[in-house]
Amino acid sequence: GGQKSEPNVQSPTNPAASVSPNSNGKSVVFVGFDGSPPLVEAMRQGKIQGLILQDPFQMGYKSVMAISNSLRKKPVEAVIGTGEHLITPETIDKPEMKDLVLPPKLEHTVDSKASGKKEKAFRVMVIPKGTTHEHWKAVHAGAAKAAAELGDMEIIWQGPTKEDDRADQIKLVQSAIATNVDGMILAPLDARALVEPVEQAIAKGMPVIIFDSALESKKIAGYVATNNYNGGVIAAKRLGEALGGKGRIILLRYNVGSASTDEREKGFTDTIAKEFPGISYLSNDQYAGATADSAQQASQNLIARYRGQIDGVFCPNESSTLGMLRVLDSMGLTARK
Amino acid sequence: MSQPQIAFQLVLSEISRQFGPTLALSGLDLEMKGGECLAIVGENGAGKSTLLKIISGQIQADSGSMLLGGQPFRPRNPRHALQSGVAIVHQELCLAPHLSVEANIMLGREPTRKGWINLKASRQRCQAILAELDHGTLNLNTTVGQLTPGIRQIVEIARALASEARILLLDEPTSSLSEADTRKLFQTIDRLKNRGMAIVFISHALEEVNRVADRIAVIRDGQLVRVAKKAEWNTGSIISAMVGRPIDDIYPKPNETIFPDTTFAVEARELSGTNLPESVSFQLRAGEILGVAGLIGSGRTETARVIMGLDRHKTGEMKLYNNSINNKISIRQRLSRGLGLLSEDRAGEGLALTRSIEANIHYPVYSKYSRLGFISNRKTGENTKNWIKTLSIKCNSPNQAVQRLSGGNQQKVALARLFSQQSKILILDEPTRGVDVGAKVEIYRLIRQQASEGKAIILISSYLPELFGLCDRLAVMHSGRLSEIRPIKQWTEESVMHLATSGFSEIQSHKNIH
Amino acid sequence: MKNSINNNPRLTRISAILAAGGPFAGLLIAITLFAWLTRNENTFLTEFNFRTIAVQSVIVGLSALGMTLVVISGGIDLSVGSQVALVTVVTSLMGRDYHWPMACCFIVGLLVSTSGGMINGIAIDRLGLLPFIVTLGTLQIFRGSAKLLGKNTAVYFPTELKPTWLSEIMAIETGPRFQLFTQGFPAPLGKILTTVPFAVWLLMLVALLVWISLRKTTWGRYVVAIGSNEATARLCGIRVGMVKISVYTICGLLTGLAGLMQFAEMNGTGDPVVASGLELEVIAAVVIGGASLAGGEGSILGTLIGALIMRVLRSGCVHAGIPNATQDILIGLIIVGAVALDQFRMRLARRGLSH
Amino acid sequence: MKNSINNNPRLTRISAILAAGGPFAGLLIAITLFAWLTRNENTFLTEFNFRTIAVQSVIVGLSALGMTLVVISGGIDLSVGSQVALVTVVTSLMGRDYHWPMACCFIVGLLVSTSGGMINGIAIDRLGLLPFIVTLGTLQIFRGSAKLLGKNTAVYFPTELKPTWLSEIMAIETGPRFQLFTQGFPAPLGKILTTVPFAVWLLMLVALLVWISLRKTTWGRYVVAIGSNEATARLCGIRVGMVKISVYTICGLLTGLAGLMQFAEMNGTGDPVVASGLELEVIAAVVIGGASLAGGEGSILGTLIGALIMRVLRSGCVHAGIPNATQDILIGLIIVGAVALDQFRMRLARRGLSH
Ligand SMILES: Nc1ncnc2c1ncn2[C@@H]1O[C@H](COP(=O)(O)OP(=O)(O)OP(=O)(O)O)[C@@H](O)[C@H]1O
Ligand SMILES: Nc1ncnc2c1ncn2[C@@H]1O[C@H](COP(=O)(O)OP(=O)(O)OP(=O)(O)O)[C@@H](O)[C@H]1O
Ligand SMILES: [Mg+2]
Ligand SMILES: [Mg+2]
Repeated sequence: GGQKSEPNVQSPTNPAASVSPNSNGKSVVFVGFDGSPPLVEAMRQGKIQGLILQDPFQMGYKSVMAISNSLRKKPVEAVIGTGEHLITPETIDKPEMKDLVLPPKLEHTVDSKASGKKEKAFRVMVIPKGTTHEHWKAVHAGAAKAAAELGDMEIIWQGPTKEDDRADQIKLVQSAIATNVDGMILAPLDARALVEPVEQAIAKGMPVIIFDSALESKKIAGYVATNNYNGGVIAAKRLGEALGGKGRIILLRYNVGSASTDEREKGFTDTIAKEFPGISYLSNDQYAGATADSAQQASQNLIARYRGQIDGVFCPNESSTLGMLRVLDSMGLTARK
Repeated sequence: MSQPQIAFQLVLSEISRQFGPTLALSGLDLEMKGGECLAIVGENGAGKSTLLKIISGQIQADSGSMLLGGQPFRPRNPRHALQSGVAIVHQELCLAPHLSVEANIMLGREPTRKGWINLKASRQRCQAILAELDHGTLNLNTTVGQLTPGIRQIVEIARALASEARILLLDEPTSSLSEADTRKLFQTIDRLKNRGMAIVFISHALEEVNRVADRIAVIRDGQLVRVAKKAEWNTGSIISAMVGRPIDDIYPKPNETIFPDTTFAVEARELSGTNLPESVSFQLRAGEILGVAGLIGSGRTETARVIMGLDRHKTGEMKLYNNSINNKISIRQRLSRGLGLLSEDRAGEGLALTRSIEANIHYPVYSKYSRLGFISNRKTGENTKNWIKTLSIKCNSPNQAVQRLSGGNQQKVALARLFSQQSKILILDEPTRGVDVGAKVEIYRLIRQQASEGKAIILISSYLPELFGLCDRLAVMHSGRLSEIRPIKQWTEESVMHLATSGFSEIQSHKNIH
Repeated sequence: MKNSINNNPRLTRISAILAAGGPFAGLLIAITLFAWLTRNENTFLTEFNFRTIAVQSVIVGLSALGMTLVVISGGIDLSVGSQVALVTVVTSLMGRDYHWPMACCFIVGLLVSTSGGMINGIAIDRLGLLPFIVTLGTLQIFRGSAKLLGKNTAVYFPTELKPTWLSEIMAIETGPRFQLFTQGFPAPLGKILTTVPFAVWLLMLVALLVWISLRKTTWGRYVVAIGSNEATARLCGIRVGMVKISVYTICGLLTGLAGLMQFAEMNGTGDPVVASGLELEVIAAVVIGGASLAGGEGSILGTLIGALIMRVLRSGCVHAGIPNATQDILIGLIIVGAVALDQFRMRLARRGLSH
Repeated sequence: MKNSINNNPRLTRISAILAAGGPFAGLLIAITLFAWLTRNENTFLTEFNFRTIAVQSVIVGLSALGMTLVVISGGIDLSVGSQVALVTVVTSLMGRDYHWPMACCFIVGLLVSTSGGMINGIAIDRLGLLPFIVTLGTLQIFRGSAKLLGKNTAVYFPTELKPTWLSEIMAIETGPRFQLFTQGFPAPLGKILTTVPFAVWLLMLVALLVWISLRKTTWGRYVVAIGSNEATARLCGIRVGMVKISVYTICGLLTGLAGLMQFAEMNGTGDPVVASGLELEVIAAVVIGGASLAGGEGSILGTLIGALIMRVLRSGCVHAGIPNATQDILIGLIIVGAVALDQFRMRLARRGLSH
């Protein structure tokens, strides 16, 4: 059990389970992706059987280190992995997982102003895919830590105004080029759509480090990321083993056209198909949408539809996992210790 | 008069049209020919506008047929009718407020050169038409939204003339025109007649009908009562054909009761608006009807709006029963101090057209028919029924939307609201515009009754006979200035017109007071 | 002169039935369609599923009630989605940063959205701007404020401060608290009270209040009058500015309630990006329900049905296994179809009454 | 009788200056503000940055030109964002699945959006529905179709089929192809031609065409007349239905062009979720530019400036390091502020001229 964070008080006594005529008391094996405080807490209570954690802090840290090397004309590895880790209710409180489970976060949206006088040797702009997911806050913290260690580097943190909008991110990169920073660290929303502005930046002499998901360009200085496909594979293995190799499951996809989660979903479905022939899908074509709220609505409909038949659920990112968790929880379908 | 070539005829037979339960037209037969002006008269709701709408393709008849120049004629839409040579001046103003005068007049028939608008030709054409209506100086680039109803009416007539139709339908074109403009319009009608055009003219002013028509058709309840040459009618016979009974006294007797003139109901001293009026002063006692004559654009409506608080006043002083009124006093407060206005712009301002008769009558007085904000439907229903009866409003039910009433009946609803407000001071801006003779008599009676109950009334009208028939005192407005107020007996129609057009009193030069 | 009042009773009766039945017909068609599509599974036509659908329409429904008033008054409010987000964030913040009890946080949340609505109203009235533009601006402003306050991320209400009733507010199955209350009633009534989720009762209660104030009070008449012809309303001494401000304020209040429901649904999370695009869904509900964006017309019952129809569609599509893309297309078709049907019905009902 | 309109020449002149200068003033204020905020670095007031901003406003600008026509005609088109997405997907699909050359794919893309616009127009005209509702429906329908066609994911145009000019379309620095063309002109003209990016030239050309058809042809007058008073237009024999359909069709065509620009900007990617919410940005540009959503009023130049203002803000915020949340708030304030300023100016200009 969790030692310092109080378990969610109302849940163990959640009346829904006892009142509901429909629920057959069978709880659902739930595997999700990413960690945010509510997810971690839910896992401590045993409501989630597996979470695949990335290491966003490392991602930020290594990206800044990579661009620093690149700016100093030092060699940079082409692909820098940051690892993907499975945590389960059993392993969650192991000390080696502590930094993964609750990575340090930075809440400021902007570190230094492009308008201010440049005081350090290098100024670098970091452009995430969005600004509201917890994931990016940890990336930010990692990047800030690296910058502090380097001493001669300042970072500007600037996310697109619309979550998950390729066109908006392209415009942002273009504006970044116009601000004449020394380098750029980018989590591209699309592997191809962003090639053009990135190569334009490189042509203007700004090295670019790509992180989080890939960009199809040979000119970039380096790529720092989780192996998303492998993340899906790990999730599938965890779910398959927890179900004992058979059962009916739901895959709630994230959002239309998102490359990193597509990879995770693919890793997941490939592994299920190859290694767990006894597992079949109740649904694998519904999308959660960009926010936890839309995920919640989608989950509600799915659960209402397949109530009583569901053995397992997988969600490929933070917001979809959170939305699904809320629904499973409110319907008394989560396992608990 | 040179004999025009009567090349065609429009023959209507057995035309019927129903609106829900209302039979607006039932089996109407009528014919009109080139070179002739046919006047159609009838009570409000008799079906006159409906008839013109059918001919101009805005609505379709339920049954019956039309022959145009011998060919069957069934216009599907206004475009079709226009192409067949039928143009109409609508009863309610119908212009595009964002377009210029020129664009409005030529709308739908712009002269073009290879797809481009030929602005020069277009302007010349407008100029010519407006000159014919004696408004050649009107700025063609002004957007129509800035014009007053009177000028808009001119623009609308000009538009109908520009279409060079064979049949021109005029639905109460004179209701917002000044005397002078009306005269000009009649001269134009005569000219067009001589060119072989067929003209249909609707008006509730029988003198106008007498002046301009060759034949007069009277319709009642959607049926033709009688159509005959002008010579075969006289005013009495027209009225009794319209109303179904003879009417003797159009105007009620003046007040017997004399109210003590200790305080003035309204007192204005050198009142000026942002543009019009300019330095208007007058005093009005309870129980008195003050008439205001003037040409369009003379600022009568502006004066009324300033008093009501719809427009701001710039300088001058105003008092209602010795309480002075300034711009800070809202319309609502003015209403509660006993002021009430009947707007001249019925559709734009006077009525909430999509709402019921009941709602329109009660908007200012709902608080009187409610407890703790909750409305008593029983009381408002009764009150509505009373007003429908008193003013003979022709309708299906008190809940009928006002937009489904005929023009004159809409006016009666607006009046009903004003009367039910029980204001002490009534400003009536063109109260009988579009109202039939029978109803006019009723309205005159009501106005006079209000006066004898001690109300002070300002009556703005462009129809001189009613000013002379109803008012105790009269003033004339010219270019935003109000002339001296004199008892009605000291005015003649000529002296009023002279003052209205020139701004100088005839009396000063000729000294021939009656 | 004959005052031929309703001399054709049959036509009137048909029109009345049609008028009431319009949006209902759409709802029934949708339900029948999906019941047929899911005839092999019996998960769609279940009490539980209907409770789910009903609870899901509460957020849109509450905000749509406010929007109905706004639309009847001839306006529009595009800022409701942002207001919902702002309310969730503020409510959550009060708990996280100031440790206020939840009930107080709720009040603060409501105050924020009510003032937001009032700001809309005042800007529209004082600046004399079109509601579309003012609320397009405040849409951005409220959203930005939510992001600013939430520092761009979700704000979690502290678990230790969460009362037990929080999860009962949007629960699909009635919670013990509300059962305690409903047990007080005699058997059949108590049973009904228990079957229908709390949030749905709340929605119905609010709808009733809005209906009464719209149809039975002078204020309601004024709202309709302003939507029908503002100049007339002014001439009749109606305080147009005040009434308008009150309408937008009430819309803010009801949207604030929707925001609290959203907060409860998210189990006490303040999310600055939640409910983006909600405004279009809300307007769609109002319009499907028979309101005219030109003002002067609208129906409370219709709006509720409009909100339901859209949730039935979404839920039905999932039950019938229809993918998201097709869902979007279906929703679009239904919006146009429902309003076209309504138009057609009205035309039929008043055939010959207009030109 | 004196026709005393505009009898004060000074007032008229002031009003004319203000009318032209209205949105311009807003633009200048925005530029000055950010120039001041970024005074320490000289990256904002650079030719390169202005080129960037100009290119970035092309997509919104093109669509906003179409929207201006729609708004002048008294309508609204909420489906433009979805249309842009649909165009990018269809264009990309034709290359990926049928290996068509890009120029042909472009034509198919334009055809799709043009028909989309036409469908809007026909539905509005034939069904007699409010544009808001019809396009709210097609917003969903087009978006759903884009997702369906793109199978819920991005569609990439095959690299081997990509012509070199694709990347030049939205390039901020003039590409060699366009330079080849501009070199043909004498020095000063050729220099200007080269400095201004291709996409911006395209936008200006389209704007000129739209302006001419709006102000110099009968069709343009009919569009204004319909927006000003539809009943009048009908009465004057204008084929209201045809004109409306043509307006929405043209809006579709121009939005299709915007879609192609979007496709080029994304380097040949068809994205079914791109440009969501674009409609509100486009409407904001039109309205900031001085159009009235009540119809009858609108300005082509104003719309272009409106589109620019919003990009200047976004870009300026990046340069000044202003966080997203504050950006949103600023944009909201600007929308309301610009329109309020315009209103105030108009009131000043026509002071005393009307009641
Ligand atoms: N659109 C409509 N819907 C319902 N009833 C209508 C409609 N238009 C007219 N009517 C009814 O048809 C009858 C005839 O109306 P019409 O407008 O033709 O009268 P009119 O003779 O022109 O009267 P007025 O002198 O007042 O203009 C009236 O009773 C009116 O209420
Ligand atoms: N020919 C014209 N062109 C444009 N505006 C005019 C013209 N004549 C007058 N006006 C404007 O009309 C306004 C005065 O009209 P107003 O409606 O007050 O006159 P009125 O005496 O009430 O006339 P009506 O008989 O129409 O009621 C003034 O603002 C004046 O500038
Ligand atoms: Mg009439
Ligand atoms: Mg007047």
